[in-house]
Amino acid sequence: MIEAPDLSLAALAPLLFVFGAACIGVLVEAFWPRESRHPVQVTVALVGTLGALVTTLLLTVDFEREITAAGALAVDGPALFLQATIAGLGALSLLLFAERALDPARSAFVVSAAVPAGSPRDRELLTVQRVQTEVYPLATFAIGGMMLFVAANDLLIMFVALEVLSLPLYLISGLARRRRLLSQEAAVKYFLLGAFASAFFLYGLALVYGATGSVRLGDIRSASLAGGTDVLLVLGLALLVVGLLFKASVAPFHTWTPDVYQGAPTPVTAFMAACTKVAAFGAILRLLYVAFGTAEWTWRPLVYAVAIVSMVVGAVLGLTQTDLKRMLAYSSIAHAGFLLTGVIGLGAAGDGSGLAATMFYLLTYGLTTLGAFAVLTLVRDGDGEATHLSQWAGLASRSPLVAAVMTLFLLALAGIPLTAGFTGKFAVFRAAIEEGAWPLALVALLASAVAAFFYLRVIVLMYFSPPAGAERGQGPTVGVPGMPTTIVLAITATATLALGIVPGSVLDLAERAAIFVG
Amino acid sequence: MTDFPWLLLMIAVPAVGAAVVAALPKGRDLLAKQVALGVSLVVLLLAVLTAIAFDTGGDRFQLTSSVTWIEDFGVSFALGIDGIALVMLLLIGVLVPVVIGASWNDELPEQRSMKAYFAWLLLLEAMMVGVFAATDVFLFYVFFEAMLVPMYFIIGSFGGPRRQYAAVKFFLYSLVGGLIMLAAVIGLYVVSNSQLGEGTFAFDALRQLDIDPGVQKLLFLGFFIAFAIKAPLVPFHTWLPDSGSEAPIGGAVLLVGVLDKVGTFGFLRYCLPLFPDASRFFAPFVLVLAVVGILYAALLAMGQSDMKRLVSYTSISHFGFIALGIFAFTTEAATGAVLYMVNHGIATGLLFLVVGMLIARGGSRQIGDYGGVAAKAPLLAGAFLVAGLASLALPGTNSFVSEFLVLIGSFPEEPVFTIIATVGIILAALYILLMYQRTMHGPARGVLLQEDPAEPAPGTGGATAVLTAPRRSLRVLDLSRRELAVVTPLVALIIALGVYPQPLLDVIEPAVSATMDDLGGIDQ
Amino acid sequence: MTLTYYLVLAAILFTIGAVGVLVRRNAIVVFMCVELMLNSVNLTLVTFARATGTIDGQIMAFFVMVVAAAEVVVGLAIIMSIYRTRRSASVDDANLLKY
Amino acid sequence: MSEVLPAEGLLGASWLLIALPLAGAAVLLLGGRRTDRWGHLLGTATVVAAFVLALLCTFQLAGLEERSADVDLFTFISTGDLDVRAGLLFDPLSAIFALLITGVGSLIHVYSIGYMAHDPARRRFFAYLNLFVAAMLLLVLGNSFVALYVGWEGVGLASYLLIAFWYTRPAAATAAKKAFIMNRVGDVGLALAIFLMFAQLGTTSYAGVFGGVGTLAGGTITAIGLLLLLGACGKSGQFPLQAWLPDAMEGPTPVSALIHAATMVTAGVYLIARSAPIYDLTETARTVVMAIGALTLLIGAIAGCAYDDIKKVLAYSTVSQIGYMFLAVGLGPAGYVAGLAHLLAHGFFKAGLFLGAGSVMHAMNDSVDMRRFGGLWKKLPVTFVTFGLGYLALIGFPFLSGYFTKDAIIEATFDRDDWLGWTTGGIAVLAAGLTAFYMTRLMLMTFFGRARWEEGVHPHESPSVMTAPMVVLAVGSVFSGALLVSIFPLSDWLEPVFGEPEEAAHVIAPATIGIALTVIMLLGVLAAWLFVGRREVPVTAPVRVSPVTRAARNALYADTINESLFMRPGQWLTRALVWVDNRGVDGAVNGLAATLGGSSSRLGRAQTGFVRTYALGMLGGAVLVAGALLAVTAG
Repeated sequence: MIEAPDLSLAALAPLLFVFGAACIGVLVEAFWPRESRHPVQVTVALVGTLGALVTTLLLTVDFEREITAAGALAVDGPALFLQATIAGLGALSLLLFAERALDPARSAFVVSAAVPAGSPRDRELLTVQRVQTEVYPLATFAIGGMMLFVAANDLLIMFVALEVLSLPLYLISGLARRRRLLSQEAAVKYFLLGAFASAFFLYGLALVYGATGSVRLGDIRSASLAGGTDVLLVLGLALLVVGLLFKASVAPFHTWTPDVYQGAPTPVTAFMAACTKVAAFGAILRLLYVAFGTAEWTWRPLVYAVAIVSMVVGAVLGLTQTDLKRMLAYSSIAHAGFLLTGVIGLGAAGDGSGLAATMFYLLTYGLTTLGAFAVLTLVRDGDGEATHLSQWAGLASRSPLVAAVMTLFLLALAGIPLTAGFTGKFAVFRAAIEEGAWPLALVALLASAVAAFFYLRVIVLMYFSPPAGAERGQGPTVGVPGMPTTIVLAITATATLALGIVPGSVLDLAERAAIFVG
Repeated sequence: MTDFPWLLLMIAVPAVGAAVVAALPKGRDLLAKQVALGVSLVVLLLAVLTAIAFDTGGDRFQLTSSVTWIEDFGVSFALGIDGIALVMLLLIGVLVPVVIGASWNDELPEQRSMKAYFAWLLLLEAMMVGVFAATDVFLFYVFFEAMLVPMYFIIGSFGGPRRQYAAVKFFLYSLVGGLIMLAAVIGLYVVSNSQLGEGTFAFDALRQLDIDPGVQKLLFLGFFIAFAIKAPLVPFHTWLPDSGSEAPIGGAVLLVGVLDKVGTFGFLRYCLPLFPDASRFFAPFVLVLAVVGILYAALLAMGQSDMKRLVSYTSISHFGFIALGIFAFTTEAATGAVLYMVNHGIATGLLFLVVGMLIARGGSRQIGDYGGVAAKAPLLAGAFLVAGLASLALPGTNSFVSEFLVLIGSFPEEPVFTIIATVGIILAALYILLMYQRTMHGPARGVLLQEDPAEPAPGTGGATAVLTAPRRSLRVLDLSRRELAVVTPLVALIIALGVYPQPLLDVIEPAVSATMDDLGGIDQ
Repeated sequence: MTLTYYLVLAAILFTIGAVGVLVRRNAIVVFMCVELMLNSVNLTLVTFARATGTIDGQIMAFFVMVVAAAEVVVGLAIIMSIYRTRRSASVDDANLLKY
Repeated sequence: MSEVLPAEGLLGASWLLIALPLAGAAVLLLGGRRTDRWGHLLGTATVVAAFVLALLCTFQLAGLEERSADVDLFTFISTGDLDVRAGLLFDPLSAIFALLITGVGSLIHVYSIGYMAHDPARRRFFAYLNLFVAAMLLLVLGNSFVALYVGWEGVGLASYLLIAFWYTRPAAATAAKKAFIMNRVGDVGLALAIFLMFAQLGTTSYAGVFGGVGTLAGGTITAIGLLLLLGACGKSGQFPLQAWLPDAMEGPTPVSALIHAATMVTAGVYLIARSAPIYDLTETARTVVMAIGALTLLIGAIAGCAYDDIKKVLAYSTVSQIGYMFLAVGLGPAGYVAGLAHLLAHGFFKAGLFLGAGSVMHAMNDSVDMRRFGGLWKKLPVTFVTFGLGYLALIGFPFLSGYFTKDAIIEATFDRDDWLGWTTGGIAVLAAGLTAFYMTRLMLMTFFGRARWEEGVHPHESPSVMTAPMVVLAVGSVFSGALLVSIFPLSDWLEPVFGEPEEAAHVIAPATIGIALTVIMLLGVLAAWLFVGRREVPVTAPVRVSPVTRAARNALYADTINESLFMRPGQWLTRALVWVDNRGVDGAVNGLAATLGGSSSRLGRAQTGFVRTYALGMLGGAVLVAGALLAVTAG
């Protein structure tokens, strides 16, 4: 005799919104006439994500932490904060998806993925005005998965969420309209490696289950408290962490990142860089703090190490990149390292400013990197975006505004004061140093100095170099963005500045939200 | 008068001015120049009024104002000045209009707009004021780093042939220093958090902490390295010759005249009072760096063939003197060091300007491309000579007073270092007079004077390489009215402060002796 | 305790799967290896379920199967599309993106 | 050091002494071409006015029973324990210097009106002259070592400007730079002495220092004395810093007169005399002073014998004469007055000689080669007479000024009656003979013998504006000696400064010395006549000469030594350091950058693009992670 699990619909509202929108999107895909499908899909997706955003924000007013859905979901400060972040960034990414003014073919996505790349049919499809709209429900599902991921209070749910967020990503990263070979290759790589990684996660899950007899984070915690730590548990932890670090693209599990970021359609890359990072770290935080918060002495050195590796690899490898998307990929690896510096900042007693700092950093990084990729979509040449560094030379003289905005984002990524990036860095490094991890902070600071070099190089190119291809009269053009991209740029740029100059309120929010349940 | 937000205004006015200039429509360069000059003059006026409002006998920090900025970090937007900061503000107020006047007709690299240049200059001025006026360490750090951006663009967009390299080098050097300092800043915050219950960045609060010596050493190093790179002390100096020589003259003047002073200012304002024990512990090492720097940089200056590089190296040598004065831990020496910061700004500023005017005429930075200019351009030569004499600290010029104070003040505490440093004044005479003789004296020759390129003057080898400005005809060789107007105030200041420096000393001394008290009364 | 054998077997299967991913070229086979890993996990889960005397493990195994199925759909789709373009399912052929 | 009183009356305005010429310089420099027409007159007027003022002040000073006046002006530098006030001290010592400087200075100004009449830059020249006088007056009138130091370096600057007056000549520019640098070397000594005083006594004013010097340890006093001496050597062109003085001849001749007779080189003597209270307490330092004096006067005399450049000869004679003065002041109380007397007398005749030489050059189209002179006495009668008187005074012809003063010095030296006294005294006597030799040689080659002029040279007497000062100076050089030694004894006048002159027990009767000197002098003259007078002077210097002559011609290789000891190694060091800085220090930084870049591309190779490699990496990572965790748990 099984009694129905308790469900607090209020707490689930955000998730219901997104998944609802996703399902509706599927139906629309099936039944709505193709001609007018695109606006509808966009609307549905936006309504879903924005609705989710609104509801999470509503939940934050006088909310009490609770574990619902038979203990499967934790609706607490971090969950809500991160869900809001994901929903918001997700909405912005969807706007990038919906941009139709830039590409002469009205969309960044292939019309029909089934047509072999380079085939005659493909070539004629390249120019037709038709756009395909499956990406919207797919992306919406991914967003839902991510929001579920950060709220999962149960390893199994976490696994399911992981798959729900990954599978659509695998697909849409293969849907680029131009340079399809690269896009497909990215998809394959991402898929195979992703599946590989989730297998690790799953095995870890199984071992933990074996060790503690449960997959509830709370139970694991108490079990690890009671039974100490046996080999199974530790192995389980290790494999779980591997699975998550992969998603967070932390070295040495980063190898897929540059290839996929470069190959995937730029809006999708932006989406992955911003939202996946948030989701993955949300899960990492929850797993480490809630389930293994008492066993921190086991994982702290590990995180310490991978943080350093990740920062160094990201910063150093970024130096010699010539493709902007790839460069930003390495920068995202480095930033994963900085984020882990914040994770270290978890106090021994679960207090400490690490949690808040990391969440704030996730928000600022998401916004900034999203904006940066959005700018990338503007600079184009004959076949799509002009992402090679040399093509950006002298951009400032051609269109000062775009150059200025890009400069803002780059300075933020470099962590120059009065930008969001600096506030975030300051927060996480403070958290780390408070926990006495000042050597780590020092390494992080030096790494960011190294990383600053390749951000600077872009600025140097844009401002101090003669325009590319000026003598041949060709070279990349800077497209006039349509409404969606304009909105994205406006929001991200404003936020990047605002969070740099007056971060107070958002910091409070993160601070107050920074308590886990269970 | 004292509760009026002078400092805030001094930051806001140039910042707004920068925005206005930048917003001007394309092609309105003249208007841009006029606006920029106007704004900078307003700032100068504000600086003077601030000086009037400042009560020499009064509290250590005056005209203070504080607004909470980032609550979670305990950061507040706190401004306030002591005597040291005041004189630096005055220096900024004087130099910026001069620089703008000097850059009036600069030839900029391909398709660079004048108005962008002036906008950056004004923004830089705002940042510099902020750095000296901040009494909150976090705020100081923010200005300290943000200051890099305008300078980076000034060098990178408007500089010489190797400007990209120079700009990036400048930025990275400073950034590395700044980030190391950031760690120390946070560390300081954490200490305050543990000692005062809640973390703060307020300078006055931090001064009260008593920090465990071990931690002090670490934090001191964090701050020190940043400042030593800024100042710059040997061996952290190699960025300065590149930046100094590649930057446009205006930028170079502000870079060496004011920006680098942030380093020495930082020693005095932050390193000594916050970490007295560590300061005492590291003093010998710093003194070694300082003294080595004095001689090393002076010898290098003699070896330069590029005038701007030469001047940059002389500055490094001078910064050695300043550091010596600060870390000798006596009121006289430290007062001299602060005065040195001001005087060096004026003297080397003038030197850079004059060299710049020469380069603008000849189009070459190589000493070898000039000769006998004095015969053709007596005014230019005269200004050059005054600047040079000030830079070799001849009595009667302002620099003498400060150098004399530094040396005589350091001697009782650090005789050996002082004696070695004193040898530096011979080298100073050498590098200045060598440059002066080669460019101004001797028979007229060089790029300025070859009428027909058929028979090139001796030593113009490098000229063609670094030719950036069109060669002028001999008629306009001497200083124009505008240039005269730019040079005169500085010359006047050099003489005036050389004869009657006491007013400045009266302003500086209280702040310095207060610092010495923080240090724990080393100075009896 | 006999259950250990099941665990060991599962571990062996997992390893075989992992190694397979590394050594096989054909995308399909690589993918099958991943599936093998998943199923080894299922075995583990069931074993633990038996050991702890709870049914959670068995239920989880069902979850895993479902997820695996979904994965197969997506995976095969992707591999299919690239196969049709390149006329080869070898994962080594797809390396335009590197360094 | 006698008690000083606040000055009132005219003395209170003695700062005008400095202000007047300074104002003149300022007007001439800032006024620009507008002042070209009357600039030289203004310049001269200011100095003459200063001279008058100096006279009046001196008379008032003579009137005071406490012959010393302190003029406090304003606070110069006051911070911490350091309190430097700008103020003047007008006492007998500074008075005689003020008179010498302004007096001889005015004459030289007047002379220059004629001498520089045709130089387009005459205005600038007078501006610099005024500056020079002002600086020198500050040097002697200042009431603290800092004030002295300011004047000290001011003189250095003025000399730099004047020596480089014809800066289009590389030689002039180089000579000026050399002068400034060598002076700077001396200045370091002076500066360090001041630092030491402040460190030990907390003050730099004469009153304070001389008041407290007694309390110091002997070593410290000696150190101060030696450091001051270094400064003095720099300014006065004494060994080892004498090399710049002859080169200074590159400046216009009046400048040489000013530098050598009235200002600059006398500063060193002034410094030591002024610091008498310090030197009185340190035998060692005094001995060194004497030694250096003796050495230098010998070097100067020897070098003087070899040159054919009339100005160079006079220059080396200055070096040697200043040597006499150093020797004298080195003696301490016994010698101060003698030294100063010789300084004043020298001021007259050396100025006269230089102006005469200038007049000769004026006549010979600015040639300085004596081998191209000869037989000028009937062409330039005035010049010849005045020059001749100066010459007699210099070689110590009986009852001319040089005779008395030099005689007094040598007496005092022997009166020491110890090895030092005898050696230095002996050297002094020997040098007196050499002086007679080279000066006679100069006379003979210039004014007597056959005319060896280059064609196109038509010697003519200089205008009266030039000859008049020469006459005045000639008169001075004739009588000043007798005046200063016997008629109006300098010793009484300086008594407030150096105290009661004690009657030393003479080792050798003054008469004996007098006669001996005269004999030696005559020998020198005779020798000169034998070598130069009786046979033809070749128009080009003989090449095959004895090593002694060669050494003398090279001024005993002073420059060679300086170059090989300091200049070349310095240049090598500089070059080496430039290399180190670029390759080493900066290289390290760029190297680091390069290393990062290199490792970046090397690590980048790991990103092969093969899925299976990536998977392997992940697996490896997973194993590592698991291993690490297990290790942590185990250990």
